[in-house]
Amino acid sequence: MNALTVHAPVLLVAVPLLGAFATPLIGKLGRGPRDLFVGLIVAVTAALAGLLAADFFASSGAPQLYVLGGKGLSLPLPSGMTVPIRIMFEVDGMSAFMTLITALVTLTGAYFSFSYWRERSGGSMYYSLLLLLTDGIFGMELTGDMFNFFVFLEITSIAACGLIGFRVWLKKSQEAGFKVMTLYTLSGLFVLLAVALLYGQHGGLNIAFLAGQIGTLGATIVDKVALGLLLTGLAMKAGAVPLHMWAPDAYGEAPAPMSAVLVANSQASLYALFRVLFTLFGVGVALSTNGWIIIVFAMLTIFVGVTMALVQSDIKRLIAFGAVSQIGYMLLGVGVGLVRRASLLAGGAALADKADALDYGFVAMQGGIFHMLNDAACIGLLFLTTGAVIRASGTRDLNKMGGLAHRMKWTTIFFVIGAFALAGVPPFNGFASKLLIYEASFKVSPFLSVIAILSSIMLLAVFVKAFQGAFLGPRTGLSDAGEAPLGMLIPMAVLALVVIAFGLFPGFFVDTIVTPAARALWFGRDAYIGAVLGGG
Amino acid sequence: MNVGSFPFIIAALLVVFGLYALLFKRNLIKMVIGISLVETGVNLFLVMVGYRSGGAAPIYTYANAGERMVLPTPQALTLTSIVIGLATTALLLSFAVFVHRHYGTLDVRKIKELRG
Amino acid sequence: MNQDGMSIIVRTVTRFVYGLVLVFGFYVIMHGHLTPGGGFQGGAVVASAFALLLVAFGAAGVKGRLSKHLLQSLEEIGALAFLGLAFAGIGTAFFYNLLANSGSLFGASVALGPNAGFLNTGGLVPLMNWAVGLKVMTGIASIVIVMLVGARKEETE
Amino acid sequence: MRKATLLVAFLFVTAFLLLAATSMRPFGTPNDAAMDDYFIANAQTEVAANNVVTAVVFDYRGFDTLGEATVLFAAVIGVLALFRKLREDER
Repeated sequence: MNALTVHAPVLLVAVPLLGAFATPLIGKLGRGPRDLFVGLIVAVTAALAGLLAADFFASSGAPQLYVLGGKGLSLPLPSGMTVPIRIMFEVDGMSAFMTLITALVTLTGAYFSFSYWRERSGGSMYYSLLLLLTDGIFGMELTGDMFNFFVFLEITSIAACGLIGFRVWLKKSQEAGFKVMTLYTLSGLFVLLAVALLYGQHGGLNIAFLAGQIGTLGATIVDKVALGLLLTGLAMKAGAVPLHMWAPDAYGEAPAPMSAVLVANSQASLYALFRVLFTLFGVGVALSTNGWIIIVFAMLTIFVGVTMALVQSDIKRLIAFGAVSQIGYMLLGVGVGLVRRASLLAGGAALADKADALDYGFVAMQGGIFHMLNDAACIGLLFLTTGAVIRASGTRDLNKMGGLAHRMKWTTIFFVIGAFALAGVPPFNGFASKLLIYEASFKVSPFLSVIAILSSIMLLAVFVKAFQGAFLGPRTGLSDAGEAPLGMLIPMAVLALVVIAFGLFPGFFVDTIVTPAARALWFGRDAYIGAVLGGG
Repeated sequence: MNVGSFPFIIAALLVVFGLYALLFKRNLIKMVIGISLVETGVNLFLVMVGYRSGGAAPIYTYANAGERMVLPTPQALTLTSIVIGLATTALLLSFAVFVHRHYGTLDVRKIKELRG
Repeated sequence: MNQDGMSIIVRTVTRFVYGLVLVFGFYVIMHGHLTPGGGFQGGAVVASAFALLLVAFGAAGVKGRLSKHLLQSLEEIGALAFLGLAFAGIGTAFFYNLLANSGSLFGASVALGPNAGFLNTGGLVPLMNWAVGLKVMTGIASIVIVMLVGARKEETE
Repeated sequence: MRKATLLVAFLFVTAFLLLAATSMRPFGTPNDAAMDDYFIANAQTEVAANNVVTAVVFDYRGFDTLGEATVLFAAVIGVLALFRKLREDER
């Protein structure tokens, strides 16, 4: 282990922060140096995320600590104490996996923006907010401290709303900005209140410490209220129906590349939700009730997302509702896993390492977690192609578009790949993860997987309609623009390659990166606590 | 003096009043005020959680020897969350200015292009 | 209320109070590690002096004195300084306080228990207070200026 | 209909919060103050600062403060971005 891998978790937060603070200053030199600087920062960040993940997945999989400001990086407790006193980062399989998703989406989003935002005003502030948003997402995924998590949550909220309202000349973007900011703030305050309750009850803020306390002492009423507040707040931030009212507006009104990053932001909230359900409250509360709550959220999200997508005529809003529905599949996979894990634990069965790895609950978890990565890739691809399409045709209304396939061959191909992948058509990656979810949820209740499959088919119909409206048909006067510039095509191509690669070799990716992430949630609670409090 | 959990109830009520304003008021500015109230309630709750009966501020400059001190962490957390509240309010009010510029009103019933 | 600020009474009082508020703000920042206060609180006090100036003299009245671009640059410099101070201890860990008890600048040790308080203590803490103070005062001041000017434009249009 | 839903949600949250507030420990008697007692005992030797709150803000929990400064920075950039000067074709 060299110095870079040791410091990688904190550098992953500090480097985008440096970029965000310096971008407005460098922007005074002109567009060229600024784009170069931002490109460099984003590339370095992605490289760090890759390094962290590669190092982690190659190692034994024990959680890795980074104590901020401490004399020893992996000495969480001062001598003679049982409470960690400093903020620390704790990287386990799930965190490392999430950083990969964020790095992929930010990298393509930022490089796409270099072409997309070339002719617009306020570029320095745009990239500064983009780097702040990235920074907040990384922080949410890596931190091991509840209050620190809240701070990063607020960073993402404010940076995201700055980006949603960035195109001030659009009436709807301002309405969306206000609405999203209100709901983000409310969800942040719910989380903060939960943190305050937990602190008041246990006198600590570290996730591992609180999990240990709840595990040994059992959850009191105050802890359960805190759990309820955390569930509500994080489900709201992730955009799960019935707390989804902000999500289509946010994805629909943000600049196209930023919609992709906002999806990564929602996924970071989902990650936190899973962390709360599996690690913080992994023992001591009614686990299967939690699981069923998540499944109800999931079914509502899938169903409402797809039905609302059916009636949209605005292409961006249509894809936004598609993005909402996909959050439901991730929740379904993990919810099924939670229910199964609860029944295993209630039956007194120890979650033995090897024997349970093929249990259907574990498979559901693999599906849900793999779908996060797949969704980030194909929803990102769809938002980027939509950005290119709207730029070329000058409208977002599907009824006014048409015939774009004649002029924009590559964009058309990328759109088709993204749409088929999202709807779960076999050769692409969405199918690989959805299949795992269907199989596993069938064992809990056939009803769940029937609804999930039907919704996927409906989603395919939605995309066929969108494809026909935008790309086929006669050439309209609006579509006189040519193919998207190369600066936009390359990020799309990268995402399309990722989509195809995951679709062709799902087994390889599930084994190398998804399984360690699922194991970290399924088995990893004791290791997570043990890494901080010792023992294990 | 033992006051039971009465102070915590006051903080919770402040949060509830803020939520009421946020959910049932029609004016954007009043909604922002509601959010500020919720924030204040949560901050108040945080500070209260750290109080130790008879404790003084945790500062050693000219303190009395052997004095009992209140818990410092909640004060640090409250400081952080106050600044976050300030940042949020500034951004929300800016959005309200622009919504007013585009729609000519602050009434939420008339600002509804994003339905469905 | 006219466009250029408020009445002569308010302006005169502002001229008198302005300097005092600034001095108090800088005092709060400087003694952050000894007395109640610190970078955020002191920065907010200084920014309130700027806000007072803006309200009393109007946006036009302070145009030459407070430049939006200067404030913005100073804010970014403050933020970068804070990040740099956090990076200073990366040889041990991010945010490691390497000046505390080192004997050099701000490196004096303090006597245990209640004492009178000495400025030359705290290691990186006073430096961080200054960085944050600079950041907060310029940040809040630029928010106030931008929102005041933007909202004024709205009223006149 | 919408109003009724909101009212139900509101009453639910109210009951929830009051339940939490009433079942908290009595005011002024922290359950477990080991972390805070450590700060009070060691701030002077470890950070050499008389003000324990500042020691917590800038040293023990310094990273939170960096995040908080970042939040403020994000808000400033966001507000400046909203009120920025637009290009002719953007109005």
